[in-house]
Amino acid sequence: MSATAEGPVLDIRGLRVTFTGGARPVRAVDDVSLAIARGEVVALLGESGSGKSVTLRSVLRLHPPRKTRIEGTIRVDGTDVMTLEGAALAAFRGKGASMIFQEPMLALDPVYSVGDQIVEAILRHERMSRAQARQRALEWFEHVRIPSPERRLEAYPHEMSGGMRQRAMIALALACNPKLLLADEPTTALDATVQVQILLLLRELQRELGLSMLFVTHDIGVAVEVADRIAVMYAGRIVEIGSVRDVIRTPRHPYTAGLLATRAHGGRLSGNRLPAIAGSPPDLANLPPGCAFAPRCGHAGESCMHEAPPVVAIGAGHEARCVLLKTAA
Amino acid sequence: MAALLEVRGLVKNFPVRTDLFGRVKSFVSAVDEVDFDLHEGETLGVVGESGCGKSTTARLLLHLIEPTAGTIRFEGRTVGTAELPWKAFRRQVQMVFQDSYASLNPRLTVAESIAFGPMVHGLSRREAEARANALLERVGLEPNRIAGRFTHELSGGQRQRVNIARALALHPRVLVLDEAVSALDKSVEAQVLNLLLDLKEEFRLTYLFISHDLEVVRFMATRVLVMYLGRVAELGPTEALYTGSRHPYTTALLGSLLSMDPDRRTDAAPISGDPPNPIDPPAGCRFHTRCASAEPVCAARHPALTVLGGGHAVACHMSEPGSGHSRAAGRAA
Amino acid sequence: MRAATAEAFVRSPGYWVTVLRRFARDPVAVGAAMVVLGLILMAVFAPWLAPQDPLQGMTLKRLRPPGTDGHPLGTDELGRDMLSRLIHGARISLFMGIVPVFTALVAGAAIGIVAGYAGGWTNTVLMRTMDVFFAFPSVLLAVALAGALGPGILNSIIALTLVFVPPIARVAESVTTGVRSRDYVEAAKASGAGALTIIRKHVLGNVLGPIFVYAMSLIAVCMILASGLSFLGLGVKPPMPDWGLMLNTLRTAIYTQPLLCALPGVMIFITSISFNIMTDGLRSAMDIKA
Amino acid sequence: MLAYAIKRTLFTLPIMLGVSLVCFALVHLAPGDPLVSVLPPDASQAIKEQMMALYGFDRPYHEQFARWLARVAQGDLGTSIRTGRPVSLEVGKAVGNTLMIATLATLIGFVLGTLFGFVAGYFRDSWLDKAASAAAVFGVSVPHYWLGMILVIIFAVQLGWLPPTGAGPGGSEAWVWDWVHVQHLILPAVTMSVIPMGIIARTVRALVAEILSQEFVAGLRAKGLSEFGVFRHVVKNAAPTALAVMGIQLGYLLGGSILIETVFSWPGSGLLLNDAIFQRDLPLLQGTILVLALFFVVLNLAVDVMQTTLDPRIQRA
Repeated sequence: MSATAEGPVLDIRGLRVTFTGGARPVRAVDDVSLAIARGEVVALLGESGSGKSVTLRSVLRLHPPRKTRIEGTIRVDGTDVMTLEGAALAAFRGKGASMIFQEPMLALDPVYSVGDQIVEAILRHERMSRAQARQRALEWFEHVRIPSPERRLEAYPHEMSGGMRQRAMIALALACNPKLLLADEPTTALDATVQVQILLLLRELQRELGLSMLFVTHDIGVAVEVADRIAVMYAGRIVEIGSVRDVIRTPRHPYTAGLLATRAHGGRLSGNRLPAIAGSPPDLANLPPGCAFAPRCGHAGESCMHEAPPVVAIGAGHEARCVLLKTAA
Repeated sequence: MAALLEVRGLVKNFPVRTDLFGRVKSFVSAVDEVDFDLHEGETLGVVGESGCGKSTTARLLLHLIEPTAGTIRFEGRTVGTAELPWKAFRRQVQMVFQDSYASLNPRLTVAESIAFGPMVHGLSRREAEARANALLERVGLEPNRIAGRFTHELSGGQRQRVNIARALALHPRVLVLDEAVSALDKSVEAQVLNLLLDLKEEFRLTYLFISHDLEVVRFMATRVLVMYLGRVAELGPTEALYTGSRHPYTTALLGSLLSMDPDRRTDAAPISGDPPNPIDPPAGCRFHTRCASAEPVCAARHPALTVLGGGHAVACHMSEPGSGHSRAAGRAA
Repeated sequence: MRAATAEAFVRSPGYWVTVLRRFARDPVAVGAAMVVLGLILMAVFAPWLAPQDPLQGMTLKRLRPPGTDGHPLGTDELGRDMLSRLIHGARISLFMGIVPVFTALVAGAAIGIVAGYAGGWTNTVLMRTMDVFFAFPSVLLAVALAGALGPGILNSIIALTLVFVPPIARVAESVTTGVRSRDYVEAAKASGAGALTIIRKHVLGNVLGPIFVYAMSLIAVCMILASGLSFLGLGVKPPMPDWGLMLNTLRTAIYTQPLLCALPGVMIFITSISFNIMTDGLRSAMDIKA
Repeated sequence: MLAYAIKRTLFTLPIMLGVSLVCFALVHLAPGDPLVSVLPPDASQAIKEQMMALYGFDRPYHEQFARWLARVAQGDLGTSIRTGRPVSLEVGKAVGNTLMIATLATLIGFVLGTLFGFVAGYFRDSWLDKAASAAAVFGVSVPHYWLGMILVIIFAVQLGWLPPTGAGPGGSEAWVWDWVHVQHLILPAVTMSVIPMGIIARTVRALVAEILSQEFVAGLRAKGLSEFGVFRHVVKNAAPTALAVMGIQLGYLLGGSILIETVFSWPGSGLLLNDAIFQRDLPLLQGTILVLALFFVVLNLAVDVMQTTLDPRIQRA
């Protein structure tokens, strides 16, 4: 039962998330397995509807239980998250693993000051006085380099700029020293010059604290900046996973390769066209029987339309889910 | 070369607070003294962060909001006067908005949305719908499957194609694209960018391409205009500007581009802090509060747009001879 | 040559068809709509449905309890058949509930849409005038106007219409202001269309629905208010059969025939709750999230 | 904050002026001679004219309005034609009585309404939601004057637990806070409370559902708050709006008390209004309506300022 020091901090196996609230059930995540070691950063890369945020939120079990069916196992530092209920689940959230959101403006309560919200989180998990908690909140504000931190603790979310709010959100998430940080597109809503600052801050804090991090993003550039490994998701499945270098330099899944090629990057002579991926992402409530990417794939053969593609190991820790690789191997 | 569109002294202030008697106490200086030309056949990229005034500029250009000051001339004729009334101007200049969903009337079918403009300008319903179908086909959508649908039934990429068709329905010469691909997924964005390039050639269009994405602008634009807090910071041919930026803000923006190379990760942020609030912006050069090279002169007065040659111009005291900045050339030539 | 396999033209169902389909899936709302329909039919066919003359009383058979021979719901204080009076009462009571709201809908929607689309000074003048009437609680305004004008159906309708114009105008103004700043209205402006064309083609279709539903939700309020005026003696004049007025005249019998004097109120209650449930159903059916 | 309150108050002045104008116009809207109820039908023309001059009815409208407004500003609402006593005195006493039942009714309505609203909003689409929503629909749909009669039939006529009408021995003049008198409050207040109950329940239900759908609720859960901890945040977010609705409802009940007070013969402003209408006591009618409407305007103002104070999201410009 006890967690070994060498075991992964996050261990997801066979995760399957189905939303049952609508007219038809929607399988947002299908058979996702992923492990993150101590001090490792894994980026979950994908477009809207790929299931990356759903996977991340499942770790804290944030989906409404009445409208969601979750199968598989999720372990955080040995704790089986799926079996946690009530008070035990609440005690795990924010302490075992905590989360930063895409839009801190929406993820912070608008009618409480930012300081109060951090103090509230600290008091929830630590035995200390209010004054001590406030002191710790202040220290975290300094740590994430918020100028005039004492005054900013009193501020309401809408009184801060976007970058400051995200720094405050990070302070809130780290205030109880979690082992695992879940980041849900934390820089997407920010301006370019601010995005860099937040990415550098996160990378620095991650190294300093030895954090494990699951970082969800749609931006390959962001993933390259923060991650040790990248997992590419498409239509609810991880289609390719490997070290950043392997995935960026030698992408093996046609979707990953297409996504990398499609980026408008560097100067191109005018008149050139981008190598675009045709078609649009599939409807999750109505997935094709075979490979979900097959209708958009330039290399798709007959078997791709009918058979679910197998996971093929390509190199050390580099895997992709594609029939083509199987025949090549 | 005479410019197709000349914008001079464009200003827009939005009142945010009024006193007891309804007098304006403070305002957002959204666009301040903006000048630029748009040449026939070019793509002028406009970049900048949130609050820099790029979207307001687009809306001012189409007179969707009333400018506080400024003139717009189209082919030498002043727009909004007897020379060129707004309605005639709007046949020539059309716009595609960022939010593909909000920019289509949810109660109209796709065909009705596209046919609306031509009918306003006197086409019969039949002619307008025929034009709508032809345009749908041209932007890569099957008229039979799409024309009779409502916007909520389409994907984001399809909706933005419909918006492009709608903008083209009046056969305009200029298209203002306000973050037109920003809300799309990368794989779909590439398709729409390619489509825009094709359409530009086919219909000999001129684009004003507004985006926060520097890579996309580099790909699309022939010239680039950089805005910061409502003002023009730098203007120049794309490659000259991307490889030899002269304004510290442009340099910082370009420095914020991510490398895409795991071995060359960014190790220092080019500038710190957030863009300031456009309510009561800093005096002098609006960038001086974040600029590493700022000197007293930068806070004292705002820099003039200095032409550097080769169509490159910059509004920075360091490039303005005789400005009093230690790095500026001593005397005006 | 064009591909012969070109698919047939697809036309999606319009907004209101979708709304009706969604409404039809809500059994409670459909039930309420059936009750409303039944009440309207009852009002239309009252002369054929009512077993007796609602105005003809028999002094010898006053205040008979429900279940009396020949009078299944008893008789009132003048010996008139209750069932017949309740059936006929639907006519005037529904009329008084619906007509003021519809009159107010026309006036209020016009004021609100003009104010909302025009903005600026037009908006300020129109809406500040509405605010003055808003400063009166609705019951007080209705009673004050009806009291000043004197009893009677027409006066009540005038008073109630005036009560409902400001709230409808305010809702119309706020939805119009919301629609006016939408990108698709901007796009229509950018295509060179004039204000009237934009209002007709882009604004009305998006604001009339919400305004109409809001007005529907006022019908129940108007019914209760109109009956209240009659109950106070400020509305319908005797001997017209009106549920509110019947409630008033039967009050004296509260100790002797409590069940009898509760009956007209039951009718008002059934009508207003049916309208409310129907409107709630319609509102959630219209709340289509893409 | 103070600046906002002052600004808001100044914006209210034109509304108050408009309200006064409407109240003034009401009298002239009334058909017939304003003195018909006090003068004998055979009064001579001379007496008629004398009385007209006494009440100022012989002057042009704008002058009458200006004079009336000047008097009102000094607290003089005129003299009741019927009783001959100052209108302000009559209205003041009656409004006090109405305030008693209206406040009680608002409190009952607020407690039940927020309870039902929270339950319904928290357990959306469950049977609890359906039950609580049904109670809310009942509240907004029931003709409350009829409900008053039903309650009288049950609790006064059938069971005999509570008095059916009036304000107790000695009427409102001899009011004391003892059971003999207080029991007269119960039925009118309970009857009156169904309207605010229904409206508050519906508002709170929508409010809670909306708050719970926001991202910050996920944020609160993500940092480990218990459901009760989340609930506290929901309450604080909902409070400004819920309290504002409650304040407005109190105003509606005060102004709309005429039906309830007629049913229960409660000696409040509504009953006074009823008397004024049927005895065509125009100064009294005018004065009562003016006081109630101005009270409503002031209440709205207070609610608005309170909401701005409570809600940090609203910019205090």
